[in-house]
Amino acid sequence: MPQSLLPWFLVIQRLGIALLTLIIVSFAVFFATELLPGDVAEILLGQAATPEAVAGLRSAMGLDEPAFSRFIGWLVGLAGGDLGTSYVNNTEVVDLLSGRLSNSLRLAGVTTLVSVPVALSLGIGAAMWRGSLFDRVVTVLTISVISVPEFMVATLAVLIFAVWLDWLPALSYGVDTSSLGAMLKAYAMPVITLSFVISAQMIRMTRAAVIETINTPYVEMALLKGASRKRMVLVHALPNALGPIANAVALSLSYLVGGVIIVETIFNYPGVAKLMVDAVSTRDLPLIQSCAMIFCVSYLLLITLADLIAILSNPRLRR
Amino acid sequence: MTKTPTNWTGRDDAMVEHMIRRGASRRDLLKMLMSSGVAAAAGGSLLMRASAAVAATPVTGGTLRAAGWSSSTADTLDPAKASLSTDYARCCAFYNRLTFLDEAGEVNMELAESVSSDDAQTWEVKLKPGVTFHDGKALVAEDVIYSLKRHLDESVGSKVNSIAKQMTEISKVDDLTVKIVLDAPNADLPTILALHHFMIIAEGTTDFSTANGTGAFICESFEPGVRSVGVKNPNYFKAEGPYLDSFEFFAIPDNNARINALMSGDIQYAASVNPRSARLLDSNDSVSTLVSTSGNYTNLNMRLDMNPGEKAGFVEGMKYLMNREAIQKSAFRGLAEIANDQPVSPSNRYFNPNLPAREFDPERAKSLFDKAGLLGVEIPVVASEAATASVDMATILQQAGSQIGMNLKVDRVPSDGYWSNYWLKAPVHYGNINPRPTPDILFSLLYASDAPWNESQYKSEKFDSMLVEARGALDEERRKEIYWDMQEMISNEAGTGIPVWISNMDAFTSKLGGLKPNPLGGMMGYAFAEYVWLND
Amino acid sequence: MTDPLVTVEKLRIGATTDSGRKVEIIKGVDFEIAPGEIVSLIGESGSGKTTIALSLMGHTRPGCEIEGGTIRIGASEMTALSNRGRAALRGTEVSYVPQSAAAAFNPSKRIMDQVIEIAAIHDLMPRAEAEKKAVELFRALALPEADSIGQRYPHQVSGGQLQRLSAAMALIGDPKLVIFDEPTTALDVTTQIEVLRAFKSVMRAGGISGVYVSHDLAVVAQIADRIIVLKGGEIQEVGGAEQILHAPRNAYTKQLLAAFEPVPHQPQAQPAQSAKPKPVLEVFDLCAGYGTIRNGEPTAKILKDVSFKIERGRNLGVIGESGSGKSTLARAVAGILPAYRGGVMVDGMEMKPDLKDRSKAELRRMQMVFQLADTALNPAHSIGAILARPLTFYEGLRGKAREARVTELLDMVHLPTSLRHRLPGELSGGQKQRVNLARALAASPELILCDEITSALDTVVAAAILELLKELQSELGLSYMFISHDLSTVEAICDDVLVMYKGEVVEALPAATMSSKATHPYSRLLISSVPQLDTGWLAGLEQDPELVAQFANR
Amino acid sequence: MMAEYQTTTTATDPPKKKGSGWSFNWVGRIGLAIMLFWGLVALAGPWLAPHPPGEIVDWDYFSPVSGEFWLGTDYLGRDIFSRILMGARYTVGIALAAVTLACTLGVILGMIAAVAGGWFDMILSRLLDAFNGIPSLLFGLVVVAAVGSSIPVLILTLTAIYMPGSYRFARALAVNVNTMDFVTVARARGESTRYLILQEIFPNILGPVLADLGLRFVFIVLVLSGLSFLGLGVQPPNADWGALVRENIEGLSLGAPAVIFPSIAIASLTISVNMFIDNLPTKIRDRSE
Repeated sequence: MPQSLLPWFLVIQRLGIALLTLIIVSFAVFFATELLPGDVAEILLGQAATPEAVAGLRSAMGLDEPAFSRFIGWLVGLAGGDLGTSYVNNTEVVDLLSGRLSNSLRLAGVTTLVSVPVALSLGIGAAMWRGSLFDRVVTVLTISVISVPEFMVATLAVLIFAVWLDWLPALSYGVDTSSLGAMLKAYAMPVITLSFVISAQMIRMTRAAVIETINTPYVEMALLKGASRKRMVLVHALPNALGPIANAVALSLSYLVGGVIIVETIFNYPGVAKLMVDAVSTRDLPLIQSCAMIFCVSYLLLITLADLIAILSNPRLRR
Repeated sequence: MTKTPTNWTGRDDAMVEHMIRRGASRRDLLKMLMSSGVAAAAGGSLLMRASAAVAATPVTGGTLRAAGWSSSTADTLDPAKASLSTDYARCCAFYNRLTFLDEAGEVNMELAESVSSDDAQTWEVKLKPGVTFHDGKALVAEDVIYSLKRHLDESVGSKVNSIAKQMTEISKVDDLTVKIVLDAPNADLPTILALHHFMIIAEGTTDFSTANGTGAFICESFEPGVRSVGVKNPNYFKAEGPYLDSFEFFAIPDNNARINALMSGDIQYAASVNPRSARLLDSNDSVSTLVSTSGNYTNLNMRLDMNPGEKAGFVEGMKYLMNREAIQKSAFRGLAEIANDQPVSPSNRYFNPNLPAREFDPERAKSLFDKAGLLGVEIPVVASEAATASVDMATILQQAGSQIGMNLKVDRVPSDGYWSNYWLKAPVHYGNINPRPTPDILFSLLYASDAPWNESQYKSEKFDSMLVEARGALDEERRKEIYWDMQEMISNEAGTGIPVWISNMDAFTSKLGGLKPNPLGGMMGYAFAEYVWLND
Repeated sequence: MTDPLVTVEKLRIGATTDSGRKVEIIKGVDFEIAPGEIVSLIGESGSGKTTIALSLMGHTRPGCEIEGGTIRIGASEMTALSNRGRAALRGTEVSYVPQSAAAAFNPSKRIMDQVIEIAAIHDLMPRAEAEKKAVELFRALALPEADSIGQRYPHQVSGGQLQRLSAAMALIGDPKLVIFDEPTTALDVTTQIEVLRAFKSVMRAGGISGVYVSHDLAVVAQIADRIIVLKGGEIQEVGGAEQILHAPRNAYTKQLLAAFEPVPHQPQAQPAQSAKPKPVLEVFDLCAGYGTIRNGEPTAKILKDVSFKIERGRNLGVIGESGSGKSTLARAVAGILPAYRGGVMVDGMEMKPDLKDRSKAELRRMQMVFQLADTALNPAHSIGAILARPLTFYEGLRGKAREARVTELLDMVHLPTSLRHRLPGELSGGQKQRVNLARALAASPELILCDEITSALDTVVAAAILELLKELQSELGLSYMFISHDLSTVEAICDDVLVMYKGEVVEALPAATMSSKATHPYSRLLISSVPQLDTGWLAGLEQDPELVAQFANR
Repeated sequence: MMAEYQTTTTATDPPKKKGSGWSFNWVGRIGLAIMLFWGLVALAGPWLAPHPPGEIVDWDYFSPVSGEFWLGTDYLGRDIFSRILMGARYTVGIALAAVTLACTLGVILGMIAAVAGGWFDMILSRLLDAFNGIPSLLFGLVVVAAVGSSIPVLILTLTAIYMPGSYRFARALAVNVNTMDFVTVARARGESTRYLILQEIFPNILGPVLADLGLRFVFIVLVLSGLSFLGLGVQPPNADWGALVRENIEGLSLGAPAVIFPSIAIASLTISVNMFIDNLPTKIRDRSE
């Protein structure tokens, strides 16, 4: 194969694997949903689900077709960029999803902007002064922070900052976000809570990755050139630890799209995680599938991005 | 899964319809409806701490943000499909009914000027003139006809389809007069028209992404599962109200978060809060609460056709093993009233006061279980968050059982799919029944041999015949007597243990004025938005 | 006499072991270095030579600490300075050329940035000026494409060039003293010459003092004015290069020199059997390579049609420089890297290319010993367990019998039985390599493939291992296929030699006459590049530049 | 360069005393002590608890610390001290079992994938990636619906949720070790994949795997309570610690000990496990460093 085509081949291979993963996930989600008791009509009717009522609602919703063929139809539609129509409220899934997704992404974005720099600097700092008091404190703190259940952190944050101190709003959605200050206020608490949750892993992995590179001869060489500790770590160790750090960051961030259900519930923030929960509880297959696809795509995207960063940070792989 | 809290869904609509056909009086029906909610005069079942609620001068202006407890992508602006509290609250803000029930349970006219009939079969609805929809269109007979006829169309998926079916003819007399012909005389049509599902929409409306109603608020935005925002309708046809400039409604499912949002001032109204939070709310001067007890209950169902329910003594033993006081005081923190294992609540006129609640008597239970040979046998008790407080009730029961060597095993299952998977099916499980207006509906729905929701598979020919007799009995005293006997039969024979009636508590800012209780449920029968105001 | 540039007095350096015990690794060392003088520290591993060299920069490896004595460089006393003060001297007063430039260059930064980093750290000169100076140094160090080489990344230049670049890196700050830490050990011999020459000329031109750390007396002889012989953290002997080489006074120095004298190999007496025995190993037309296989051929073809024979009891040496394919040959023969064409016959029996398809009995006959004793022994297993495994695996030995055989094996390689319970990490390099050998012997093989097994060892230790190999051969009738880049090692043990270049055998000839009879130009270049124990060797060496250009990996 | 240094120290060392590498520092010892303490509580909980976990001992709720109720009472008026003692059994037991299973399975599969490579590696990696794509809520619900709920099912569910991560981690480590010469030696000897994995690779990835296990343990302790609210696992009247925090969260506003002490219990367990693992004897930890 000509050298110049190799990167493209790799990209296509990547995409192919991603597509395959998506299809597997889609089928897995479909069968999992089928395993759950009840369908949309039964669930919507709840206690009132008599056979006649269910049959009536089913035909009204157009669910007479077998589930599998509906699913295949949805897949075919997806190939054409159509996410389908929600069974429950007969709205285009795209319309339901777009607002929620942008909410989720905004929250994820702000959280990323806050937590990644903090986590990386703590991790790097701990590695730089390995064994020092700072290192020990950071290590114990990271474990303590993830030991506290997320809902407790969130509730405590609301209690302190919203109820007692009255500094921040208890809810994050629908409050005034016109100015930058107001927006920071609105997002402060969910962002703090989420940062607590995702930072620990990033801090630990960053610390380990940097320590590993600090032990390399080229970092010792920098020391022997008279470089300061800071320079050794930031200029020499860090660029070479970027790959594993990016990987850890990607894994942590992938949580921000689909895993934030508790934060969405407590701060009443309409994101995709809550949408997914709604969809599962109403057995709204097109919506479940679409959400699952979004989680999966974002996961794959982040992982790929991490790979890309690893490749870009390493000239040997960059060619 | 949140079950539909409406009182008027599915099968029992058919019961109401049935009863109406038999010609129950308008007054009877009203009583039935009232019994499901809060009767202002019903002794002791209503607590009101809203200081500003009575005799205050309304203040205009301000925005009310209110939070319910559940919402999902299934949220709708189509009144025919409304099923969650959130839907009712929203629809009440944007639409109007022909009639409505006030706090005393009396039928008042809303969009209708009058609803009248000579024979209770052919009705004439006269509409108020000068009422306009939000888009400026005037309200005319066609709109009412369209709104009512929708319920007959099965593809709409109306929740009151079976009730609406009795309307055999809905026709225009003139621009402001509609003729409704029933298949049989029914004096209660005005009360039926007060149901939330019979909101009036503009003729030809098929798109419910926004609301075009006559209501006090104009729909500014609606996102299913997120929120709805309404702004004051300047052309509202009522002389009074709305007082608020705008009204925003959404759900905060987490109880703690709901209360915190209220206390931090982010919302002004938190519906249906946990009794456990009462202590916290009491200590806060800026917050008030409204407590009401209705016919809602969570009950232990022991199927009489399955082991162990089929063994003599088990059901009775379990009823003695239920520590009602502990359930009332611990699980509900006092916001409940002790019940006596039958479904007719004390606020109902047919309630049998001579039937005492069973005392907690573990020794008696023990001897009954011993006789049934069930001591030490592991018996799973299925509970779920889906049935309010059932897990706590099961735990209390399990604990009492362990004291007497009864091996009850609590089996907590997911809320998701509970009603289709476990309810009515497991040998011993919990259910939750929403208030129904009459004993007839309750009995037909839950205890007749052919009842669709015969939770314990109670079969008694005597009971069935009494049910038929009571339905036909015109003599009120005779009817009461029969219902009293039937309550006693259920209490003693059926496999349903009903320990307490559950109260509802709403919390709101003390600045809120104009709030009154309503028989149709919390939040003033969901219609509070147009009546309340915010004091400075 | 001028004042010395460097004065080291009573230097003591201690180390803390993993278990928390303190040991002294440098036990009171005194020496001086005059301006412009190059002093060599020589000794085997563990002698403390690198530790002393690093201490001159005020640096000790983690766990080590300067405990006493003084180090004075020019006007400053290193031992009395703060960390910041030491850092200020590094690169400007004293600088460092590491053993492996490949590892000491940051892989993610351009070479130029790293070379002029000292100027940036100490704010010596503007960037443009520093780059200009670097290019001048590149020229002085005879680097090709001096103007553009700085723009490349470390992986884009060869090892020899990197080593010279690291010298440029050390010299950019005009230091008074440069420390060379085994700078040519990792290089091929043909490359080494060029690098040594470059170092020498730059140092002489700048009148810079140097400390040259090495274990190789022949290399040191070419560059050092004075030699300090170290052992166990103590100075054994100090003297001029000529004196140390030709009139050593210390017993240890003599031992070191003796290890350099090649002991000529005595071929095994051929058993006088009537029927000529089949060769123990016969390889014909062997082709092997890496990468995805298309049309039966891998994308990267390494070995090209290699054929040879090893008669029973005889040893074959395979020499060649890095990239010649000699290690690949061993792997292909062992079946670790299945050959895609050609064949391997052991004792006349054809072997399957992939070792997965070979039977236990076939595998047993041929064992392989790897270059790096450290990575070839599982750090988690005790020596006893490592040796016992092949016994159980091939012969099903258990319990007492196995135990006895393990003891026997340890004895064979002259290791104490008590070592059985140790972990590999607790052994010295030579001991590990002996364990490695013993493990191969445990299979009772007929042929052992030795892949550079002495390259990572000190001269004295390596010589002992070679002795051991010979001894085992005469006891057990083994044959060796001996892969090495070191000609003297091959001469010491082999009967025949294959010279490999770029995956092909360029010449096959008897080891004894290798130096005199080699005809292929590459063989001649290789042979002439081996340093001699003669201070004038490098200066007097004349190589055909065309030949060098054609074959050397510079 | 590093190699030379290492031999420098080892060669001059007199032979170390046997077992000296097994000692570990005081931080690790404290961690171990706390772990052992909770382990004992888990075993002896039923005998130590002054009240049955489901007994309502007080009509009041969220009551403060008192002589009668050492750690106060919960939202139903049950004794928190007893509930924590009883909960130890579930939290410690289930989390340990699940984390052990998840890591064992993940590590074994990861090592097999690393050694076998090729299509096996590719397919397994893709499948587990895809499995990661299924939201755990959906998965949990499906499990309850399909096989019902019991402690073993709960453990297996947690295992399934946490196994892919462990697999990914172990595979990356094993790929590195797999290229080491000693593995090649064993392979050249003709050893089976099983031997390669268990004897050659596993001991050398044990250190990082244990560190990973510590973090995973924390997550499992927390997720446990979430699953039990799905109806999966610990059944009332018992509750794991996470569930204790969750069901009493309303007491947070009142500063109720019912929510604070279970949190402390969780933190002490998870921190001690990590303290122990981070300070394991160097012999185990350094093998792979």
